[in-house]
Amino acid sequence: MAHHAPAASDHFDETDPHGHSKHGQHESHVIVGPFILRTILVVLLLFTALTVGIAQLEIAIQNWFGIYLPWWVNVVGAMSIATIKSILVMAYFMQLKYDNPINTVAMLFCFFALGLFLLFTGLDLFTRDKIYDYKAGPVVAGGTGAGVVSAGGKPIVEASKDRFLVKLAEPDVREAMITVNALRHEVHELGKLGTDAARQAAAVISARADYLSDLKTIIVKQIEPGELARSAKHLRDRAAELRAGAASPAADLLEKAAQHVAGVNLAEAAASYSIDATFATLASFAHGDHGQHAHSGEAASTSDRSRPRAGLTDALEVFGPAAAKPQGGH
Amino acid sequence: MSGHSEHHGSYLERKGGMIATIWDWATTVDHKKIGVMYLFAILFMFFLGGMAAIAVRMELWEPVRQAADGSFTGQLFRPADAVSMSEGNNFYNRLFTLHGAIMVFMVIVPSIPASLGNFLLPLMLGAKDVAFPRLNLLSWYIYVFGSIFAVCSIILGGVDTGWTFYTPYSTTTDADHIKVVLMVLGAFILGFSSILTGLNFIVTVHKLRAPGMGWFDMPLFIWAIYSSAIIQVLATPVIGITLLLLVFERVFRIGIFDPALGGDPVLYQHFFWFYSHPVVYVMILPGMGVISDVLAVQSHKRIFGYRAIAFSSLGIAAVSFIVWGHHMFTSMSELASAVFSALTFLVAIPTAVKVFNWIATLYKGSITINTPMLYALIFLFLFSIGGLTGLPLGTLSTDLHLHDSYFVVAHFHYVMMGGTIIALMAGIHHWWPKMFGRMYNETGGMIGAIVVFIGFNITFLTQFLLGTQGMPRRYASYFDEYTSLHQLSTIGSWVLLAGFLIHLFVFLASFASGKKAPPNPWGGLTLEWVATSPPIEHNFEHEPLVKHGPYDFDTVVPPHWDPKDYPIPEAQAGGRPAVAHSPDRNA
Amino acid sequence: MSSIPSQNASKPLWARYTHASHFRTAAEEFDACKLGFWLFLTTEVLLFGGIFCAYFIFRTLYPGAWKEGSQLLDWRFGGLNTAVLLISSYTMAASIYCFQKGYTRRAQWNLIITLICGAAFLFIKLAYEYIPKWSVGKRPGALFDYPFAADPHLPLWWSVYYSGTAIHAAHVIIGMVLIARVLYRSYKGHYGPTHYTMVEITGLYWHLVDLIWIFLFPLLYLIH
Amino acid sequence: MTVHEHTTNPAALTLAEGFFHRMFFQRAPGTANAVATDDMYMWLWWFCLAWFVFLMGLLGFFVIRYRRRPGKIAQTSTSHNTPLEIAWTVIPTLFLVYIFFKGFWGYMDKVVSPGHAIEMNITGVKWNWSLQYPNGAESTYTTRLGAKEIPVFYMPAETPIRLRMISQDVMHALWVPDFRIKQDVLPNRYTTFWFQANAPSGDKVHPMNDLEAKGSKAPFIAELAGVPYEDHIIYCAEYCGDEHSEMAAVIRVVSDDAFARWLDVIANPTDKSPVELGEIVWKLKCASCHSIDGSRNTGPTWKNIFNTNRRFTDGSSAVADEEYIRNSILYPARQVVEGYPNNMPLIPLRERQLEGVIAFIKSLSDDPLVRASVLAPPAEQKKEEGQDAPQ
Repeated sequence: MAHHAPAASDHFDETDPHGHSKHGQHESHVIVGPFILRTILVVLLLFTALTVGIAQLEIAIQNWFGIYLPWWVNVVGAMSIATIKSILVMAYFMQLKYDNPINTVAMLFCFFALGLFLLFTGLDLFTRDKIYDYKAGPVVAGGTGAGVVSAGGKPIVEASKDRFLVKLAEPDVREAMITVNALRHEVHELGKLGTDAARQAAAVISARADYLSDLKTIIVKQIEPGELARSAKHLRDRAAELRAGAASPAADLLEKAAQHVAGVNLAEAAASYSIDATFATLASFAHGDHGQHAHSGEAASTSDRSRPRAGLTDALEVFGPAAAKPQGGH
Repeated sequence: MSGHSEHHGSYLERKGGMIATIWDWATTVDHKKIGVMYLFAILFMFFLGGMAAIAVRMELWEPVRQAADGSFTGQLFRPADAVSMSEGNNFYNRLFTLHGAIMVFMVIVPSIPASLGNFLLPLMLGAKDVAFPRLNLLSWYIYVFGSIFAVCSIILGGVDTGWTFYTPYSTTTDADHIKVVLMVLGAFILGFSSILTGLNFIVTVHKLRAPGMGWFDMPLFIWAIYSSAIIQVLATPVIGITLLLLVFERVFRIGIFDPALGGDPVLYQHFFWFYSHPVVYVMILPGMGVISDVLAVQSHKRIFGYRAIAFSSLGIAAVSFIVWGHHMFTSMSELASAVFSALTFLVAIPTAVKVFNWIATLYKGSITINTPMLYALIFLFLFSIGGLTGLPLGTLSTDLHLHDSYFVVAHFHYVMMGGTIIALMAGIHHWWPKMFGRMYNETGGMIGAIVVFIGFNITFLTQFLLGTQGMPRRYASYFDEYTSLHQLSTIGSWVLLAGFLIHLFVFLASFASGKKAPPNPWGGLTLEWVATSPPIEHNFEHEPLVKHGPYDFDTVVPPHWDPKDYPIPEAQAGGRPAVAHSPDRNA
Repeated sequence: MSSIPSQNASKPLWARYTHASHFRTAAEEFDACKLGFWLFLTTEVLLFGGIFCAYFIFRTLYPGAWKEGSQLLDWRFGGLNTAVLLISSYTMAASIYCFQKGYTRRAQWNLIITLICGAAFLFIKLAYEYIPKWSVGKRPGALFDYPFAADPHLPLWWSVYYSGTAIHAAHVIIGMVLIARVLYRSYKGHYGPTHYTMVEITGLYWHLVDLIWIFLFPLLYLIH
Repeated sequence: MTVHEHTTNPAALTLAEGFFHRMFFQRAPGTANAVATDDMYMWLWWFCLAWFVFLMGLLGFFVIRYRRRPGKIAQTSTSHNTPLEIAWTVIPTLFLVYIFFKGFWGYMDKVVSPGHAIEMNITGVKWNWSLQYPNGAESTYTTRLGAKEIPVFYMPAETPIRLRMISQDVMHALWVPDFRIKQDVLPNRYTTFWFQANAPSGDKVHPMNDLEAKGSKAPFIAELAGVPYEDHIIYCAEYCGDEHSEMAAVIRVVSDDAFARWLDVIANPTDKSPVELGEIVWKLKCASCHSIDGSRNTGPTWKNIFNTNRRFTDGSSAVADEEYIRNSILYPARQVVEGYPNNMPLIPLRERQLEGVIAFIKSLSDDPLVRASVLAPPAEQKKEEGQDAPQ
């Protein structure tokens, strides 16, 4: 269908002096037309949608109907679609269909070698328990942690949880979290006012709250010493601006937020926004207490498909919706 | 195609002054020059690795043990300030790693394909060059670049991981990363050189055979190079990713192979040996190809079972991908061990077929005993020992005893050195006149070969016994009961060194005052003997046309030979072409 | 190649191209280049084979970690990137078609779109996946510092994820460099209906990048 | 289990067999499975030798018979001979199939232990082996290898033993050449090694301990006095670093009931002072890296470190008090002393052993007050040389 080399030749007749004498050059060249290419693109995009759809559908029927399909449905489905897609790309985009068959042979050899690699590696690793079952499993799930400085001789996931709990207990982290909760409260109050200035002020406070509550601020880097002061100053400046524009209720609330950030009345704020519950929830997640029943013993089993993230999100919502934002990447 | 070449001088002809000549060689795309540059680089690396081997053997002269008073004696290469056993041992560990890494990655893997292969493949196919000459030059520079990485690591103090870089030792030893990372990256880069060379050869064989040369008209050397090129292309990328992951592991501690982070060290062994076992056949197959050609030419005899040898090369290449597990019988699951053991025995079959065919080739031949032929016979002797001692290693019950002992050390030296290096020596002597246009001193060469043979056997036969008696490999010190065998082995290594020094002298003498070589000193029928010695820049004056098989000695008079001096058997001569097609003679 | 007939000097470079002297015909050269490059592609597939093997082994050994890990990725970004790469693959193929037909300008635009898609892929990867994840401690191996993991083998998942996608991203960058080179040379007039080997080779490389992603996407984002 | 019933009477071997067996193995096999392995190996030896002699004989004959002579040319012969080629493909294949199965059966005997085997735990660590007996006791006996003390593991004869092995750091491999078997010891999962040692055949008899000669109360040694024994060396066969070649241990086979009596005693060791206990722990687990005489080794010396200031690779420093020593053992990677590599393994010690190590380090201090704090009690408590296993 795409073999129209002779037709193409009259196009470049005048530019190629060897056009007729050296037909051999064009025999191996194949022109795959735009129609085929576009069709293939559309098919590929459809298949992409299909494979996503199947995966989402599976989750949906689990969540809605409680039907759990065996694990291989998901794997076989996704991989067969990927295989079809890759065959299409190779056959048309890469023109393997029209090419010298030796290229196809080379590719087949390659996949064959890859298959042997997977097969025989798996043959060892998956049959370790054939004689003594204790030879199969890892001695310490997640690794021994030996020699890992940051882990101090613990599995790395455990060590990371420990570090988090230590960090939660630090006064400035605690202070930041209380502040954020207080700020959220101010945003809520501003929402009730309903004026433009209030909305503006709410946006400013929200942005600060988002910034301070960002999980990475708490988990990864320590809050810098000047950070809270800078935030307070920022809020005060905005409050002054608003006051200049004669929007005093919103400005008052901004001022109050600035006070929160500056650390005034924190104890009161902590008491009124049940911050300790937030800590308890976060700590329990880090400990894996919530994960326990979801993963009880056999996280692998197909019957257990509840999503641990849902519970975690709930916990973080107490803390503030922004906190849930960065993780999961959306 | 214009078909003309500007001048007809030999490829070795100097282009102007010193600087111009060096520039000409450094930027050449001529496969012959690249092949020769590889040859000298590899011989230099062989010298480095060999010196490390001599040092290793010297170190093992005495069964160093720390004495009760804390002092210790006899450790020859101990740093002057070393105060503890472990520092002394550490030096030995870096030494054997150096020896292994240089010999494997920089000598044996590229040895025959990159030097002789580069030089001969286009000549034997009747082509002007390999398919991608610039790529060929690139792989040479990648080789140099990778070697520099490795040498840098040595200069910085060397690594003590062993050439296998087993995790988690390689990812946790040696507090500063840079040395291990440099060595691993060096091996990674060298892999690309290997891949590109192999790829180049495959395409050349497919596309650039001279008119009239079918697949079964190719010399067996080409078949062997082709088979090993397939392995190079399919296996080397896996070591690429393995070493890359090892670098990640080392620098970021990503933990795929690190048990401290939940990874699996045996998985690393699978990754590693998926490449490193097939690569054993990258090392030995070209050697087998050299032997096939040398045996046939030097006994002036049609090779026995051409197709069997050709297909056994492909067969070995295919089976080589599914036997890697026999390096891990002591760490794999029992089922996998059994399967890999069974598959390992498969590889013995095509190898045995080759040996039988070679011996059958000698039958009723007219055997010239000269240096290449002597080396070919030495190859058969040593390689047979290497192959047969593979049986107790492939057998599960005996392997559990012999694994990681000196028996293994001896076995793979018989195969790698007794096979590949000996075949390389055979090939260098066989094609020396073609490469450099000069003959070497035959007596000197034969004496060298015999000394090497004797030295080799003294060095490594003793190690079989050490292994069965229970001497583990990679030991810096040992029990007194092994002393005499170790000392014998060390003495053998000196004899071996002496043999190679004789060869060095013979080669230098050949450059200085060798006789000018005729185009076809041994009476070969393959196309490289049609070209002049040394060949001209584009190999042939005219594109050769192939009218006979590579080993039709009983029907064809070799090119450049006087038919009077070379009567062909009456029975076969009737009605067949009596003179090889030799364009420059006919023209 | 060294001696170009003077009467051809007015013609574009591609029309003046003669094959290298060790080949018999240009067709043979083209064929050889393609075979050579396909062999190179096999090595690339096997290079990624190591990652696929690690994935295969650890997914079977620790399915809980893989399930949790895939849920921590957002299929929308993966899907978007898949679409971006597929479109770029199409424009790459279309560009070859345009060169074959002599529509140089259109071919160049196709190459530019391909480049933009490549850049978009990297941007999405970096801005929406790597940076947000890395900064909350979802990192490989010993760097892992995310306190809410349920499965103890989660760091392994991130190791496979980062090494696989990082090596793939490196290939995207190499592919973009190759495409930029082809684009530059096409402005110089190197490619036209009788000579476009390098465009085709570059295209093959770019399609391979796509091919790898076609497998990485479901493996990382969809299989749970 | 199908352990082959072999007679190991050397007199039953022919002269040649005896010669070659001795040439290859030197020492007699220590288990029935090892006897089977030797038989397999010797069978392969004769098999390979026959092939080799046949091939090389043929080669030599052809080279001499068909050497190049003036006026003589190569004779024509067939380029191939299909029946011959099939024959020399099929016949070796049949041999190989036989060899595989023979090796496979022997292998299964060597890796599958009988169900009633006694399980013991072996731990490999850079560069030491340690063993835990089924009753929880740890072997505390050592013997000298050069300057290094290597552990001695007492084992009952003619009883199947299954060793469950784990490594604390890198990979090691346990090789007992006399048993003709080795097995890798991995850091992340268990591997096994089983054997059933033959009864001690030599005339070596466990000596009286010199402590006993001094009249000291050492009942656990007395249990073994005069009992015949046989030693088998354990090697590490997987390269593991600087002292890879020093990582040895001894399996000392004694009779079944002597072992049982001895085991009862070591499970309830008589009271030792913390310093003595610490010294035992040092010998068994620490001595390969830490000296006690001030000399530098892989790790810092213990001589006189108590209460001194330690500088760490991260620039911080601390005083080496009890808490520091404790933390260094429990979390070896946290604080690494400047100038030393971060390669100390995690060595699991029980609370009493930890205290012992701390006390032992204190006893090595030059400060008389520090020493006095652990060596204060009366003279009979003072350090003794009694932990060495008799030579």
